[in-house]
Amino acid sequence: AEEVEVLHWWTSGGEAAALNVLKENLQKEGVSWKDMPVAGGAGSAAMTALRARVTAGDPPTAVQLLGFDLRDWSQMGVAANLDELAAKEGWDKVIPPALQEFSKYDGHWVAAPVNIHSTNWLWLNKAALDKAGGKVPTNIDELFALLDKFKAEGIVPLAHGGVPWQDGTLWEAVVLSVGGPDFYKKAVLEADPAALSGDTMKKVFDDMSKLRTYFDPNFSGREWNLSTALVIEGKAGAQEMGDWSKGEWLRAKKEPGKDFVCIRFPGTQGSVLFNADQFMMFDVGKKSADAQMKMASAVENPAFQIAFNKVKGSVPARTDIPDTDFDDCAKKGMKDLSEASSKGTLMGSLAHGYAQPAAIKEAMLDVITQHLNGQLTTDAALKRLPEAVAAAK
Amino acid sequence: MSAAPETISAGSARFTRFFIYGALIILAIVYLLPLYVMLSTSLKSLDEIRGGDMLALPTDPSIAAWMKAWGEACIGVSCVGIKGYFWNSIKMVVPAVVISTLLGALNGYVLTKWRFPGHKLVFGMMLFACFIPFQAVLIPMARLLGLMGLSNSTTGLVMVHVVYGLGFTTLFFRNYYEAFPDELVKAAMIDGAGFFKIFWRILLPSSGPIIVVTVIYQFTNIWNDFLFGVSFSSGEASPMTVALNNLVSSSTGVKEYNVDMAAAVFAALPTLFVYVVAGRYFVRGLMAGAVKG
Amino acid sequence: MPVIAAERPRKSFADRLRSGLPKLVLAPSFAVILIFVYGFILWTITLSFTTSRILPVYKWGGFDAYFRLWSQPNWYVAMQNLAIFGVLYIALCTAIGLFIAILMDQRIRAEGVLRPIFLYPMALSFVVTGTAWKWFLNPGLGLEHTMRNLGWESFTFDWLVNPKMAIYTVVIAGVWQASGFIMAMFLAGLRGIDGEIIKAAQIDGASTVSIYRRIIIPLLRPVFLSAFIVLAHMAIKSYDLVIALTGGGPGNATELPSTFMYSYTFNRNQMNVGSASAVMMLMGITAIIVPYLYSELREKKQ
Amino acid sequence: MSFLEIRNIRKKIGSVEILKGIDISLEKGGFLVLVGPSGCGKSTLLNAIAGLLPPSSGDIVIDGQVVTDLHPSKRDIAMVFQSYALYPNMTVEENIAFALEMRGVDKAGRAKAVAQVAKTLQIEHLLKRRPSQLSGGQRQRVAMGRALVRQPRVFLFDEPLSNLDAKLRVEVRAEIKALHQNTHATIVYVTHDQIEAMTLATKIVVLKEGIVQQVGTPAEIYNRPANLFVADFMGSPAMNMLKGRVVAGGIQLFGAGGQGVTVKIPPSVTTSIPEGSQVVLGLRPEAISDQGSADAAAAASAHIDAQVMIVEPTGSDTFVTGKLDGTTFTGRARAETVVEPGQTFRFVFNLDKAVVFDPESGSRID
Amino acid sequence: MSFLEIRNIRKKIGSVEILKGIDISLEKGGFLVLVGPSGCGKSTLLNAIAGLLPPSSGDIVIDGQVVTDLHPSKRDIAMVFQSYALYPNMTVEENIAFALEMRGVDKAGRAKAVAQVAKTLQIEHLLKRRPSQLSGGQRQRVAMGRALVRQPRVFLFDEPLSNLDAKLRVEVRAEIKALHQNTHATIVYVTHDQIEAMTLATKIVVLKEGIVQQVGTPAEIYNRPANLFVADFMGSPAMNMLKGRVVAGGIQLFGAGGQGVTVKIPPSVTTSIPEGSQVVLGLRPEAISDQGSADAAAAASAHIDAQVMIVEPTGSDTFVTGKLDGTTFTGRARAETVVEPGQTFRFVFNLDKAVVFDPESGSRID
Ligand SMILES: Nc1ncnc2c1ncn2[C@@H]1O[C@H](COP(=O)(O)OP(=O)(O)OP(=O)(O)O)[C@@H](O)[C@H]1O
Ligand SMILES: Nc1ncnc2c1ncn2[C@@H]1O[C@H](COP(=O)(O)OP(=O)(O)OP(=O)(O)O)[C@@H](O)[C@H]1O
Ligand SMILES: [Mg+2]
Ligand SMILES: [Mg+2]
Repeated sequence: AEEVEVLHWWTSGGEAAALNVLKENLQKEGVSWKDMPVAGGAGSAAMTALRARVTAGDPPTAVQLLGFDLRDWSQMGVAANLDELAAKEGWDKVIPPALQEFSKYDGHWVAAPVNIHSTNWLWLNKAALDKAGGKVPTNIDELFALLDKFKAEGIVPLAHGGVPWQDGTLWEAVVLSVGGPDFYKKAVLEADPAALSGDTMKKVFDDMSKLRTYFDPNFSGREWNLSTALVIEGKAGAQEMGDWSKGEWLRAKKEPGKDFVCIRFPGTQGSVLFNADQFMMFDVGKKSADAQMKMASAVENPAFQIAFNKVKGSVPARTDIPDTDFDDCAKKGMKDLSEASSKGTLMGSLAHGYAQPAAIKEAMLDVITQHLNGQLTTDAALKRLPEAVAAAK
Repeated sequence: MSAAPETISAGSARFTRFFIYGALIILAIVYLLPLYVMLSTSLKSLDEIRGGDMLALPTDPSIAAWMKAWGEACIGVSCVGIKGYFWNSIKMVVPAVVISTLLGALNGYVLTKWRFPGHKLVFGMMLFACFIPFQAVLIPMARLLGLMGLSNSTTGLVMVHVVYGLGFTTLFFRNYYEAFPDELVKAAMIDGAGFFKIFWRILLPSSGPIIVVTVIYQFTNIWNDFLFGVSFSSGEASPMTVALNNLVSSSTGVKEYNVDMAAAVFAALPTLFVYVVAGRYFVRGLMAGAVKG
Repeated sequence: MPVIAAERPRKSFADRLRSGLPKLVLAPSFAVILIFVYGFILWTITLSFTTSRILPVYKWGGFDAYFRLWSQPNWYVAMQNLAIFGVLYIALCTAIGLFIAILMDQRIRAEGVLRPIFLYPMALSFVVTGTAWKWFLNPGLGLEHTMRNLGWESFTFDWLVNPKMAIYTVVIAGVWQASGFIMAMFLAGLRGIDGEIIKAAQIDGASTVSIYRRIIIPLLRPVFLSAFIVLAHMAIKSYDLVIALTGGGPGNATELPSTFMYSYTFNRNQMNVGSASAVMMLMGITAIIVPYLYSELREKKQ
Repeated sequence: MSFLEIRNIRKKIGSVEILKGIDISLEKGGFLVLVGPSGCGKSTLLNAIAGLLPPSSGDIVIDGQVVTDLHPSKRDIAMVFQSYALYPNMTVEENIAFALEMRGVDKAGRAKAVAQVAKTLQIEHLLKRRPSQLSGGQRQRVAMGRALVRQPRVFLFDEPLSNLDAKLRVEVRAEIKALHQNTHATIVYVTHDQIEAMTLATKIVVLKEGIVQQVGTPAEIYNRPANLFVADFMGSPAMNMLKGRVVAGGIQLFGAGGQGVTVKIPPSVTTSIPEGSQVVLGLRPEAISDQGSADAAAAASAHIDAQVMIVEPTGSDTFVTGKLDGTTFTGRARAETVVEPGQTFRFVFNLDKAVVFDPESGSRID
Repeated sequence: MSFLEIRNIRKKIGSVEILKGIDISLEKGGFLVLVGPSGCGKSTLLNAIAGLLPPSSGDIVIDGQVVTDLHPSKRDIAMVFQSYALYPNMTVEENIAFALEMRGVDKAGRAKAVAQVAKTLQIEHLLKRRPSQLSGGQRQRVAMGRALVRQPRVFLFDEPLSNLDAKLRVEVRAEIKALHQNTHATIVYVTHDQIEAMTLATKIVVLKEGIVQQVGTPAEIYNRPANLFVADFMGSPAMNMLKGRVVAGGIQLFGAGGQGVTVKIPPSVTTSIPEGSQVVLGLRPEAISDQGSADAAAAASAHIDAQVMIVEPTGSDTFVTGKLDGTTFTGRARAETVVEPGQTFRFVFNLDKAVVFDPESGSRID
C-alpha cells in the first residue's frame, strides 16, 4: 500500500483532529498515514529529528516547515518537485505571491502551504475593554492609555509569555506600528544596519520597555496559550499574539465580538505579518512519489483548507476560498490578507522565520529578548542588533 | 561499619538522635515535593488545578486523568494514550541493557584478567567515551545508521544506547573485577577452563552486586533518554519519553495538567520501581567497586 | 598483576588463537568506541572548519566558525553560566550528598524507606519532572504563592523569572536530582571504611565530629574524586534540565554550552559554529578528565 | 589490690550470649593474655573493656573507678588492633600525635612526646611516611607507638602479631616483652598463638565459648591445666591424652589390646583415686623422649617400646609419633635421632610431668 | 631420573629480573619446599611451573616432556593457592568436580571421584556447602581436595597454611605430611615458615632475590647451612652468630672486652683455617643449654658463664639470652630452669654442632 510519513508538531487534541481530516481523506484514496509527531519548542525538536532522518538518507515524505527553513532545505537538494501537480491544480493563481516565494525554490514548487497565520493581532477581553471605555486603540499611544486603564482595573494589562519567539512576535508588531510597512521592510526584511540602530528603532525599543511594565511578574517562560487563558478568564486585558490564539477562545466557547475583540495591533492596520505552515515534500524516490502527490493535492483541497483553518484559527493558504464558513475574526483576517497582498504590505513575520533565515532570526531574537528581560539597555540593544545580524550572516 | 558508637551516655545521645531524624525527615519531605506535586495534580480536576494551591491535597481525587493518559490522550493524530509507547520503551531498553551489561562485563574481564600491553590506554579511551556530549554525535550517528540500514529502527536505537553505555558498563565491571582475586582465574585455568568458561562459570556468577548497579544505571539512563529517541525513531515506534514529550509539550489547546502529570508518572514508574526495589543492592553494589571511579 | 603476560613464540595455531582471544573479545567494543566516539570527534572537528549550515557540507571554511563563536555574547554567557552552575552544582551535590550519607550512616532505623526517597530523583527524567519544578519555582503558582497563601505576604521567591537569579534555580533542580546518587556513593564509601579505624579514633579521644573531620572524610578521598567525575560530566552534559526548566531564559540568562551547541546546530542552521562550540566543550572535558584518568590509572600501578 | 577488674561481665548480641559472666582481675603492671579458639569472645571482651561495646551486665573497674558507662576516650586506655587501624590519611607522626591532639596537648608537647616514643620504638626515620609505605612490622610498631604515647592506664592488644610472618613475629614478640619489662605497663593481650601467650604473659586467661576455663601463670596453665580443654589448647604439638585405668600400683595405659603398661601415679596427683577408675593421663611431648635425652633426674619414668608412625624432624628436635595398642602419642626426641616409620622405638615417659584428668568432667585430678 | 626439572629459568617482569637462572630437579614422589623471604620470587617460580606465567628463558620438564610452552591445563599439575581460590559461587562438591567437568568426565565418574576424595579428607558432610560457609581449615581441605581429585603428576602448594591459626596449622601440616606419605605424590611447596619446611620436605630450596642459595635435605639445610643467609633464615629462634678469631688450639670468641673464651674448632671443619683469620661461629640455640640438659655425649663442649638478659619460658623449654663482652646469644634450657635476668648463668656450648663461616663471603667453611 502507499504510505506517507508526515513529520509535524501538531500534537494537541484540536490539531490532531484537524489533521485527521487529511489523514482520512488520504486513506480514502488508498494512502496510509504514518504519523511522526515531534512536539516541543515550536518545532525545534522536530528539526533535530528531521536532520537525523535526512542525514541518514531516509527522509520523511512530508515535513511541516516554515519560511526560510524551506529554502535552506531545498538548497540541500532534498526536495521533491511539485510543479506538475501545481500546474494541474493552478496553485500559481490562488496562492499569494508573497507566500509562493517560500513554497517555491528556484522556480519550482517544493511545498504545499496549509494555512496563513497573521501575527500582528491584538486580542482583547470584551468585558475588560468595556469597563475601560470600550474604545479600541488605533495607535500605540492609545494602546498605552488602554493598558493603563486595565492596570487601574486591577488586572494584568498585557498577557505575555516570555520566550524568545513571543518576544519577537510582540517586537515585530511594535516595529510595524512605530515605523510603518516601509520601515519594517527596511529594518526586518532587509536587516538594514542603519534602520536597525536608528531613532525609529530606538523608539521601538523604548516602547518595548514600556510594554514590559504592563506584564505580570510570572510572564517569564510562560507558554502562549496560558497567557491567552488569562485573557479569556478576564485575569488579563489583552494579548498580542498570532491568530492561532483565537482557537483557544473558540475552544473556550467564546464568541468574537461578544466575549472578545480581535483587532490589528494598534498602528499596524492595513498591513499583515504572515506566517504559514507548509508541508515540504522531500525527495523519497519513485516508490512514494505518487502518494506524496496525492498528499500535496489533499492539502490544497479547499474542503480540508476550510476544516483545518477553522480549528487552527488561521486563514486558508488559497485566496479563492469563500469566507462563509468562517467566524468574524477570520473573515476580517481573510479580507486584510487579500488587501495587503495586493497593496504589497503582506510581509513575512520575523519570529516565525518568514523574514530572515534562522541564523539571523535567532540572532535578532537574542537581542530582543535580552533587551526585554533587562539584560541589555536600549542603547546597547541598538548597538548589538546590527552586530548580531552581521555576525550571523 | 557505622561511625556511631552504640549509645554510651544517654542524655546528649537522645538529642543527637532527635536532630538526625529531624534533619532526615525534613530532607525527605523536600526531596518528595516534586513527586507529591505530580501525584496530587494527576488526581485533581482541571478546575481545581487552575484555582487551587499546587501543594494542596486533591479535594476530590479521581483517576480519570490516569485513564486518559494511559488509553485516550492524543500523541499526534492518533489518540490512544501512551500505553503503546510503554512497550516500545521496553523493547528498546531490555536488549540495550542486556547487551551493554554483557559487553561491559566481558570488557572488564579482559581488562583485568587478560591484560595486554596498552590495556590502560584502551581502558582510558573507553572511559573517556562517557563524557562525550550526545548532541555532538547526533548527525554522524544518523549518517552511520543510515549507511547500515538501521535508520529509524529499534535495532538502531538499541545499538546507539549500547555504544554510549559501553564506557560506563566497562568502568563498573573493570573496577569490580579489579578486586576479584586473580587466583580464582588461575585455579580455573589449571582446572582446564578456557577463556569463556572462566567468565561464565566463575566470574559472572559472582558479579551480582555490580550487575545490579550496572543494570540500574543503564536502565534509568536509557529509559529516560529523549534525544536519541526523538532522533532515531519515529511515530508509533517512539519510546515513551518522546510520546510523553508530544503529550506535555503540545502548545495549543487547553493544557490538561492532570493528564500530563499522570502520563509523566506512568513514564517514571519502571525506573521508580527499579530504584525502590533495588536501592539496597545499589548501595551494596557501589561498595563493591563502582565507587572507585 | 597480569594473569597472562606477553607470551613467547613457538606455539600451535590453536594456542595462538587462544592467546589472542581476549583481545578478540575486546576488539568489537573498542572498535565501536573508536568509531562512534573518536571518529565522531574527528568528524566534529572537521565540521567546525567547514561552512556547514543546515546540514554538513565539506567546504573549507577556515577558522571562521571559531571567530563567529568567540564573537557571540551568548557563548560568553553560556560559559559563565557553566562556571556558576558547574561550581555550585558540584559543590552542593557533594556537600548535601555527604551530609545525608553521614546522617544515614548513624544506624538509622528507616534506612530502607529513606534511601529510595533520596535516590528516586535520579530515576526520573526532566521530561517528567520539569513541569513540576517549573510550577514549584514559579512565583505565581509555586512556593511563593503557597507561602503568601499561608499568610507570609512578603515572601518572595522569583528566581525563575529573574534573569540574574534564574541560573540558580537550575542549580536547585540539578542538585535535587543528583545529590541522592552522590549520597549513595558516599554511603557506600562510609560503609567500606574499616570499623577498627573508627574504634581507634574513639579510643584516641576524638569526638564524633573530629572523627568525621579528621579521619572519615579524608578517607573518602577516592569517593570525592569519583563523585567529582560523575558530577562534572553531568554538569557539562546538562541539557534537559535547562530546557525543561527555563528553556534557556529568561532572555538567555540560563544558556549553557550544551544548549548553545544544540541551538546553533539544530535550530539556527549554523552547524559549523555548533561544531566549533562542541570542540571547545570537548577540549574543556579533556582538560578535566585526562589528567584525572592519567593519575588514576597511574596510581593503580604501584 | 587489683588494678583492672572485670566483674561478672555478660554480653548478649541479639539472642546469643557471647560472654557468659567473666570475672578477671589484674594487678598493676601485669600482662594478661587472653587465649581461646576463634569466636570464643576474646575481641568482644576487649571491646567491652575499651568501652567500644557496652556489656549487657557487669562492671569494668580500673584503678578503683567504675568505668562501665564511660566513653572510650575517657577511660584512659589504649588499644592496638589486629589490623593496626592506622589512619591511612595521616603520616606516622600524625598518627601517633592524634590522640594527644584530641586531648588538647599543644604542638610542642606533642612533638616532644612523639619524638620520645619514636626513639623507644626506633621508628624515627619513618615519621614522615604514610602507613601505606610501611612494612608489616613497621606498621605494628607505629600502632604500638600510638598506644604508648598516651601513657594510658591500661593497654589492650588484639592479636597484634597475627598479620606478621613467622620470622617477624618472633622479633616483634621480643620487642613487646622488652617494652613491658621497661615500662611496667598494665596490658591485656589477645592472641591465639600459645607461644606468644606463654612467653609474654604474667597471667593467662583461657576462654572457651564465653566462659573462663582457667586463670593462672603461664607455668600453671602449661603444667597444671585445669581441664582437658586447656591441656589440649595450650602447647604445640598438643599434650598426649592417654586413656587409663587406676590399678594397684599405678595407672594401666594401653589396655585396649589386652597387654597394657602400668605406670606410676604421677607425684602431682596427691589424692588417692579409687582403684578401677577410668582416668586420662596427660603427658606433653617433651615429657616423652628418646633414651638419650631423657631427664635423668626424673623420679618416675617408664620405658615403653612402640611402633613409630610418623617422624617429624624440625631441625632443633625430632618429633616421633608412636602407636601402641591403638593409641598414638607423640614424643620429642633429639634432632639427631635416626628412626624410620615402622621401626620399633623405645620411648621414655617422664611421669613427673604427667597430669591426670577425670574423663567424665574433664577436670584435672589433684 | 628426576621427574620435575627446572632448567635455568629466568623471568623478567618489565626491566626487573625476578628469577635469575634457577636450576632445580626433583625425583618422583619427592616433596620440594621452596623457602625464602617475602618477595624473593617463590610464587613467581611456582607460577612458571604451573604455566601461569611463562618464563623469559629456560625450560620446565615434567617426566621427560618439555612443558614450557604448554597451556596450564595441559600440564597435568594441580595447584593449591594461599587464598585457596575456591570458586565462591559453587558448592564444595562443584568446586572439587570442576576440573573433572572441564576435562569431560561424565557425571557418574565425577560423583565417584568426589566421594572418594571427600572421604580421604573427611569432608563428606561439607559437600553441599559453599566456601563462605566453611572455616579456614575446612576451606584448606577443600582446596586440597580440588587438587587431589585430578591425580595430577605434580602438586603445587603456595603457602597453603599461612591463613590458618597456629593450632590448625600444626594439624593440617600433619595431614599434608600423611597425604604425601600415602599417595607418594610429587609436590612443590612454598612457605616462609621454617618449621613447615623442615617437617614436610624431602628437599629444601632456599631462595633469595631470585637466586638459589642452597638445595638440600632439611637436615643439611639446618645443620650445614651453605652461608650466613641460610643459617639465619632457617630456625627459630635464629642461629647464634658469634664473631671469632682463629688462634692456636681453637677459636677465640667474646674477644671484644679483652678476655675472650677459646673453644675447640668444631669437628665439621676439616680443613685447617690459617691462624689469625676472622671467622663467624654459628651455633643454634639448642646447642647452647643449661648444664642439666647438656648433651653428655658431646665431643667438644665449653662451659661459659654469662649474664642473663632475657628469659623466655615457652612451656616446653625456656630460652635464655645471655650477654658476654657485648655479644648476645640465646640458649635453650629446660622448661623448669629457674633464672632471672641479671643473674649469671652457666651456659654449655655444644661445639659438635657448630658451623664456621667466612665473614667476608658469608660461605660456610668445611
Ligand atoms: N555484631 C555481632 N553480631 C552477632 N554476633 C557477633 C557480632 N560480633 C561478634 N559476634 C559473635 O560473637 C562471637 C565472639 O566473637 P569475637 O570476635 O569476640 O571472637 P574472638 O574470640 O575475637 O575470635 P577471633 O579469634 O576469630 O578473633 C563469635 O561467635 C561471633 O560470631
Ligand atoms: N606483575 C608484576 N610486576 C612487577 N613486579 C612483580 C610482579 N609480580 C611480582 N613482582 C615482583 O616480583 C618479586 C617476586 O614476587 P613473588 O610474588 O614471586 O614473591 P614471593 O617470594 O612469592 O613473596 P611472598 O612470600 O610475599 O609471597 C617481588 O619483588 C614482586 O614485587
Ligand atoms: Mg577477635
Ligand atoms: Mg608468594
